[in-house]
Amino acid sequence: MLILECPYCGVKAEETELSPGGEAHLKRFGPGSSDADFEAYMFARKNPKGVHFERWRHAYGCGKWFLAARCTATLEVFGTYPAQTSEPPAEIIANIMAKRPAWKGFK
Amino acid sequence: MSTRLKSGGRLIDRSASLEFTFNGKRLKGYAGDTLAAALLANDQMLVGRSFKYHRPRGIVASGAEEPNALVNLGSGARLEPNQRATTTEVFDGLQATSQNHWPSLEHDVGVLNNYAARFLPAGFYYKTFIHPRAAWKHVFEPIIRQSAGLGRAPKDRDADRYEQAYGFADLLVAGGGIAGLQAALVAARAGARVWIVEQTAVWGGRAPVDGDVIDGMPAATWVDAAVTELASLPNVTLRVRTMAAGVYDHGYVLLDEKVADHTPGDGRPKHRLWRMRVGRIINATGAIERPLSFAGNDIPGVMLASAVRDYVVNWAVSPGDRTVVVTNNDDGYRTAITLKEAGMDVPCVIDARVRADGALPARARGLGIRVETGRGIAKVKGGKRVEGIEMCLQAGEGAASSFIACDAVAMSGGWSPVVHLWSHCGGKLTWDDAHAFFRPDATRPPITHDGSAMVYAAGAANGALHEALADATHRAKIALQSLGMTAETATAPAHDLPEESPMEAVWIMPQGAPIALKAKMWLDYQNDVKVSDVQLAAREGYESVEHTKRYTTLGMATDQGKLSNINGLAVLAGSLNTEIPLVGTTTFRPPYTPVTLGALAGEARGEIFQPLRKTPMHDWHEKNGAYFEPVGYWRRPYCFPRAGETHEQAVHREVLNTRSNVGLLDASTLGKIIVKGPDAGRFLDMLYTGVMSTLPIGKCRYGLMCNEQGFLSDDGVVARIDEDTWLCHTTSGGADRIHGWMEDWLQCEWWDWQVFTANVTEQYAQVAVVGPKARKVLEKLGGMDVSKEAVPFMGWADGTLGGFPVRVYRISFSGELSYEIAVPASHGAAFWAACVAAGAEFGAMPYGTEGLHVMRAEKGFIMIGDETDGTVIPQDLGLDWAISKKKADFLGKRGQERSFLASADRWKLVGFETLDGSVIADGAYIIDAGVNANNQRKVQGRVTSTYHSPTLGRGIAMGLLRHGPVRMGEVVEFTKLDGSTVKAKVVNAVFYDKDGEKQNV
Amino acid sequence: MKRYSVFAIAREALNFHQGWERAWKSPAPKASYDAIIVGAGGHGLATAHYLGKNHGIRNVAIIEKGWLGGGNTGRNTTIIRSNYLQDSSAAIYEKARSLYETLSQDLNYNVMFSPRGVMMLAQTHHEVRGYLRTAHANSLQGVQTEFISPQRVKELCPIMNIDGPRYPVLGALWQPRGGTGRHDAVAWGYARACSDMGMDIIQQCEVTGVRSENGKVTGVETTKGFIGTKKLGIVVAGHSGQVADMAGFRLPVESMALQALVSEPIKPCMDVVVMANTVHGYMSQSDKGEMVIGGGTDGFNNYTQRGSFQHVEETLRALIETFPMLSRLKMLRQWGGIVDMTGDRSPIISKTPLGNCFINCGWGTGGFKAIPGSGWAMADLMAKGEPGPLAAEFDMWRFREGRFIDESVAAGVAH
Amino acid sequence: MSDPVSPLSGARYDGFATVREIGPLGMITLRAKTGTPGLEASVMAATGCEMPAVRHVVVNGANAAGWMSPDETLLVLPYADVAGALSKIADAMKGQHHLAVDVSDARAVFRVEGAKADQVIRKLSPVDVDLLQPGELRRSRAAQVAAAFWADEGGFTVVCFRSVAAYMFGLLSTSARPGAEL
Ligand SMILES: Cc1cc2nc3c(=O)[nH]c(=O)nc-3n(C[C@H](O)[C@H](O)[C@H](O)COP(=O)(O)OP(=O)(O)OC[C@H]3O[C@@H](n4cnc5c(N)ncnc54)[C@H](O)[C@@H]3O)c2cc1C
Ligand SMILES: NC(=O)c1ccc[n+]([C@@H]2O[C@H](COP(=O)([O-])OP(=O)(O)OC[C@H]3O[C@@H](n4cnc5c(N)ncnc54)[C@H](O)[C@@H]3O)[C@@H](O)[C@H]2O)c1
Ligand SMILES: Cc1cc2nc3c(=O)[nH]c(=O)nc-3n(C[C@H](O)[C@H](O)[C@H](O)COP(=O)(O)O)c2cc1C
Ligand SMILES: [Zn+2]
Repeated sequence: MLILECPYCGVKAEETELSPGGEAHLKRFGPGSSDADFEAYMFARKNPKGVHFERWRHAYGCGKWFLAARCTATLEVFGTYPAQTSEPPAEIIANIMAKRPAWKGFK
Repeated sequence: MSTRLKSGGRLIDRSASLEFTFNGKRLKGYAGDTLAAALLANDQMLVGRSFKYHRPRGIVASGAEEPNALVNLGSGARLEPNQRATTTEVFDGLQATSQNHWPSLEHDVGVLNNYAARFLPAGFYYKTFIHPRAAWKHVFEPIIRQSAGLGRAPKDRDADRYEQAYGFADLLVAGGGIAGLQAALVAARAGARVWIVEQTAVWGGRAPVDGDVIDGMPAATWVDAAVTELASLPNVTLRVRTMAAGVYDHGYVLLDEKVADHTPGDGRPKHRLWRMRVGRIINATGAIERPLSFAGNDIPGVMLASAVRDYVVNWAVSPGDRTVVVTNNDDGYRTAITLKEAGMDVPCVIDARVRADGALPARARGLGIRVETGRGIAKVKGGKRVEGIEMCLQAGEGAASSFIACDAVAMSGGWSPVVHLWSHCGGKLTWDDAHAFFRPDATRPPITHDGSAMVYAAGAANGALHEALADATHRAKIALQSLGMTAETATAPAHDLPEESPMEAVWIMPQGAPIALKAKMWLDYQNDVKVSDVQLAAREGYESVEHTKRYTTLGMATDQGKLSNINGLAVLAGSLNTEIPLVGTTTFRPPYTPVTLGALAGEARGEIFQPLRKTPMHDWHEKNGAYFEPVGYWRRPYCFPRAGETHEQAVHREVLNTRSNVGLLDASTLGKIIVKGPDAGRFLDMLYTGVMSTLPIGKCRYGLMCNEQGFLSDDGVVARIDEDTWLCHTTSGGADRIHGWMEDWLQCEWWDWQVFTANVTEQYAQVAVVGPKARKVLEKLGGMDVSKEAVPFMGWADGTLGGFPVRVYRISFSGELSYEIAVPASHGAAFWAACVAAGAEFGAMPYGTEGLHVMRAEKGFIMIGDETDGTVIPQDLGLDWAISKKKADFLGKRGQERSFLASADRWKLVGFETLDGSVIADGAYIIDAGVNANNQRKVQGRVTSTYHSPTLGRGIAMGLLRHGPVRMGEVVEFTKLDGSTVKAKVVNAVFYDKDGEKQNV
Repeated sequence: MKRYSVFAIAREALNFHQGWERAWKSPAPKASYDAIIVGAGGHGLATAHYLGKNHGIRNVAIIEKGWLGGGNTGRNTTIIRSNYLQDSSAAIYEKARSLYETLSQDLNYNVMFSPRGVMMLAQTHHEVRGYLRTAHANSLQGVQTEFISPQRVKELCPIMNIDGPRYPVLGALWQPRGGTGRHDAVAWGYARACSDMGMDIIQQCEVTGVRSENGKVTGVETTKGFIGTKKLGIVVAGHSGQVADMAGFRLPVESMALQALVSEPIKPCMDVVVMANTVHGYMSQSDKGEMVIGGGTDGFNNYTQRGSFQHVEETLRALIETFPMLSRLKMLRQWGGIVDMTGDRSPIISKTPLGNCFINCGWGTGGFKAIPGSGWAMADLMAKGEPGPLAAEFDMWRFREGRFIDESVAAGVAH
Repeated sequence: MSDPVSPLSGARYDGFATVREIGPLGMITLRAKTGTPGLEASVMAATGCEMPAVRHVVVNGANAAGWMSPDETLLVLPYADVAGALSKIADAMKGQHHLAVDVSDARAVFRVEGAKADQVIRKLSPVDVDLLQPGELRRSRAAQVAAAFWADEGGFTVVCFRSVAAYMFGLLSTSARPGAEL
């Protein structure tokens, strides 16, 4: 039963107040993109056992989507941040690096 | 014979005597008794039958670890099977019956299994009943099933209620023994918000029973003082009868509070499930004594030594007149001493160790108790109760050296810390050789959301059997520190305990017992798993502890192996010639002890089982006999049957009346989403397959939405309200989903676009006034011009009708002249009533969703969920006209370009008319010639909507057919469930008013 | 191999069962094999079994990081049915179901296949139409199903409250030859048969890397060293993403927790398997007497084999509404498994970008029932290098083409 | 025209706490990014309240302004005043990207009152009521539906969607049943 802090309203929201939305920082491929790119965008999800960036919506709260960095093997949360960004913020990357030295980084 | 002692009993109130029944027999107990104590006080030694062999079973333990004493508690709507007698408080009128026997507890035919036990070793069924094939289902399985199971299956609806509540704390202390109390004191004094919970009705745990002295006072006095202090602090919550059931991730803990188990029917909730969210958990759940494995250790009268002590001290019940104590440690002597001091006979303490020279053995000897060291029990004599034991050399093979008559055996095989809560979220254990137990490994705790330790074990649960208070103090301090609080000055009270010399692990008694004896040594009493079974599993290659568990069912009974697991592991390790820590434990899973399912579901039953969404007109529908259907959480009238009408007849009447007069539909559930902003038009052009940005103000346009894969996901009419505002109608089921979908794109993809949305679905009640006389009804209501000119087809206008502020949309889902009228929901019921009244003279009748479906099918309109199923694209439905060819992009466009979606061979929408006029069956497929590679009949299409059209007086249908539209006039065959087929002609899907004249008048 | 039978038991009983031999051997790995299967779950073991039995390939190792059968095969609610909607699904699940009918005899190990019947409740009109559609499809697919009335539902399952009030039962899709099986025994029976064919089951051995040259796998790195192979089959369910990553390709799979629970055992009261999708819960009573209960998946990636409590709560709410008698039973144990969910919730049995490497995954919440059929099809694919008809549609490129095999369309879920 | 009716016409339950449906109340959803010119003036003009801080509600007699999200404010005012307020907002925010809509009829509002009113909330919402600050507006769920609430003298004001009013009333009154005090 996760708790994630909503970066908009500061509530330490519990899982039942949130709805999960899958992998974060997906790049949308629309008309004109290659079959492979479109397939990757739609289906080939990162599914790491370890650090993962994902989308959550504070559905029963402020209704906003935010992003979280979380370890899928321990459920440790490294941080949350607003959805309006295409890359994880530097301080979250640094936090992860400190806690998971073997982590290969966000790519 | 087990009896109530004349005096003593710290937990019972002799002035409050209670009556209860066991198997119909009326028995007496005292307030404060557990059912087990009261049964023993009445010499009810035999309490049940084991699972597999139906062996006689007596009470072994005094708490949650009890494997045997399970009863059917109560009856009828209050029947509770498998209720543990050791944790059930006796109340006046309690009814209990024993389980798993026929015809009676004393005489059970199932005991035949016992005589055949040799033929029923672990896993026997995997090896048998293989032939003949049909016999398994028809003969063997029914027999196995019939003899399986324990308690009676309840039949009635539960008479009790349950509830849940949320709790929050910095620190939750699970376990109200001295360790838990001390930890709570340390934390509470430091100002932390503390919860402490105890599963039993009393604080203090073992210490008051064992005569510990704390700070110079009897433990019970210290406990009282601690509880008084805690209760006085505003930052502390204390709860008894509250079990910490499970620890889940991120500090989520379930507590099961037994509010009214002991006062059934008093109107309070039976249980309350607390859902705690806490910073840290102190696992102060104590330790559980282990049985010893000797032949006949399951005969009623063989009990845990600590339990015997509990019964004497707490409830003044002596399980036997002559009790032999058998032990591998000093603690067991406490029982001998307690019994002796209570005036009972202890013929002998049998100590497996070669030497017993600690303080406790000395005291026992001083009381004149005979102590035999280096000895063990070869076997227990007796059937339904103990008659005596045969003592032998522990180091030998069990050649009996002497017989000792007794009626009870108290066994102590050492202790196992209760590490469940530590382990639920992955806390690791370490093997402690000195005490021969697993204890929490503080270096590998379960972690919480920020990666820090979530659980701290304290006291006996942490393996600190002798320095529980010091350990608890220490653990509480570091737990507080990790929360950023401090309790540096806290010190542990002085805790005086007699010195104890080391225990010696004894896993089998005697050490060299031959197989015949091992086959009588029980590990898991309830599931009938014996030492020989574990050894068999090992021999057959089920070497992993998890395999052994599953092959033998060791530890899978209702006690989850609280007594048996460690002994089983040790036996397995022995069989594999390896070390216990290398064998490891099985996984600890919630709940700690079983939790009533009703409590887990909480208050959600009956009326509030789920939210039921109601439109403002819901009550009117109910009063007017609506037959409802669920649409999401909404309930919508399916039809309004009149007396004597079937649902089908009602639907037909409603359709005909709407087509010839006027019908009223409650359309309030339709989703309504306002989209506004400078970029709103551009946004809607991305969302819909068509173009919405060009929609003129005052007009409506039908639109389709696809998901990114290209599949059709929702449809509805969009109205342009003003320069930068649109109102999007969605399907009833789609409102929240589509609103979420819009926000998703706005927040996560196009966050620089200036668009705001608002879901105003519930702001408006919406009434569809439909049929050739619809305009007359509105004119009757009066207040605005509803002429063709003022409100043309696919237009909308604001105004008033009958004095209500309304917005009127000229849209039609039936093909008739139709107005959908939105009014503020607070006026919805009144407006509906006004429509009904105004419509009366024009023959207005309400119609339901089924009539709506029939009419739209007559018109060939698609319905999301009927024509679509998540695999259908708009092009399949001939809706190409609603897809913009010009737009560079919209959600779903790229997906639709994929080869399978763009294929020319897709099934496409057409209409069907059976040659015989009958209605094609719901779900029917259109067969094709031949079979496929998997020998399945080939198909070329299927029906999507099929109805009897009351308007046309025949069956009509829509469906998908390969290359459909170019096959007009062809005859195809639809399946029927009786195996035959029905022929139908491919026709245009619009069956009624093909030119759309009626709606546009 | 010593055959199992009543007579063998009787013989052994006289000797206190001292004479039984190991069900499977625990050998050290050889330097290389003709084929390696990663993952000794039901699917991996069945693949190995049919490689040997149907294709004569016996120099095979099955490599398992934990204990065989300890993945989802050892933690599922054991529902077996084949009343699927789409042709390709119905074909493989029905193949599996029919193999289950004789599996005990084929393996000489009683897997306790219990065709007691599975009913999927229709509690909305929409569900009625969905299940009728499935019934029509099944009639053409050779799958024996029937749409039954509420009264018949009640007869088959008297403890059910068919009258609602919230979701009255409107009918059910009934598969009389669906049922349950003893999950562990399926893994154990296959393992014993594989071992008997001379295959090596190597437990406590984790694959940590896949070595390849020129687009072909040469072997796997493991915690017990490098092991060479001519062919590789990856059959690791929840860990498919992991192992595919080692092999250098990405799968359309996400790993999530699915939970189940059992009640305390009670006397038999329910002889069928019931699935209720509107309220999302399913239940059967095991031969030991526990009610075996499952519900929905968590919505986020998770490898912990633990789930979130809310799903247990939701499932129980729903089931108590349908089976009021459950209210006074107790939850004995709850657990989770890591299921591999694909984009269309249907499995993948496929070639991969590496010529001699094959993948079998994506069974998600419903692959126990498929074990024999999946192993059969996967063995076919591995032996021949090309899929047979059972696997043909389940390739991993279908997502690129949009060629979904979507079962959710008939109001169904995939358990 | 008839008078507006609240979904439960003022239903009431007296348990260990009192549960009352109130309303109809006027409510406006005002969406605009923080800092949008005219936003604070709009809120003031419509309700006489200051702009609420993050996760707070400013109460001014029968009026209130609540922070709902970074770009959404809930305005509470008498039902009859909504139209007027909307035009004031339109004036104050002219030329600014915003959305103001009447949602008065889309909501149900309850009062839970009495010394133990908090216990009713504690049973239904995963919210640490002890840590609720004065004037804090909490959006969360109550059992299975969305809800927002804040504490003020003598109890809590609970807001939910209109269609689930009966469910919410059922939840609140079941939770307030005598004998079920926490
Ligand atoms: C709670 C629950 C309920 C379910 N209910 C049903 C049901 O009722 N009916 C039904 O049909 N299905 C059900 N399922 C689904 C079913 O259990 C699975 O689809 C099926 O068991 C998958 O089998 P498998 O052999 O593919 O995977 P598994 O049994 O998981 O086997 C995969 C094996 O691979 C091993 N492995 C992983 N990584 C490595 C590595 N790197 N090296 C070596 N070995 C590795 C794992 O340890 C594991 O043993 C349920 C699943 C769950 C979790
Ligand atoms: N000398 C020995 O060999 C020996 C062995 C064992 C225990 N002890 C004695 O045991 C005492 C240890 O104190 P302690 O406090 O650590 O243990 P304890 O056993 O006295 O107390 C633990 C308490 O936790 C409760 N509990 C267990 N699981 C629970 C759950 N899930 N939820 C709620 N409550 C739960 C139990 O009912 C019990 O009251 C000392 O008095 C020590 O001397 C001695
Ligand atoms: C069909 C089925 C029935 C089960 N019955 C029981 C049972 O009677 N008692 C029990 O303790 N566990 C039972 N379990 C649960 C297992 O003990 C175990 O939790 C599960 O296999 C997952 O493994 P894990 O908990 O070790 O991770 C059952 C599991 C399944 C799949
Ligand atoms: Zn938020």
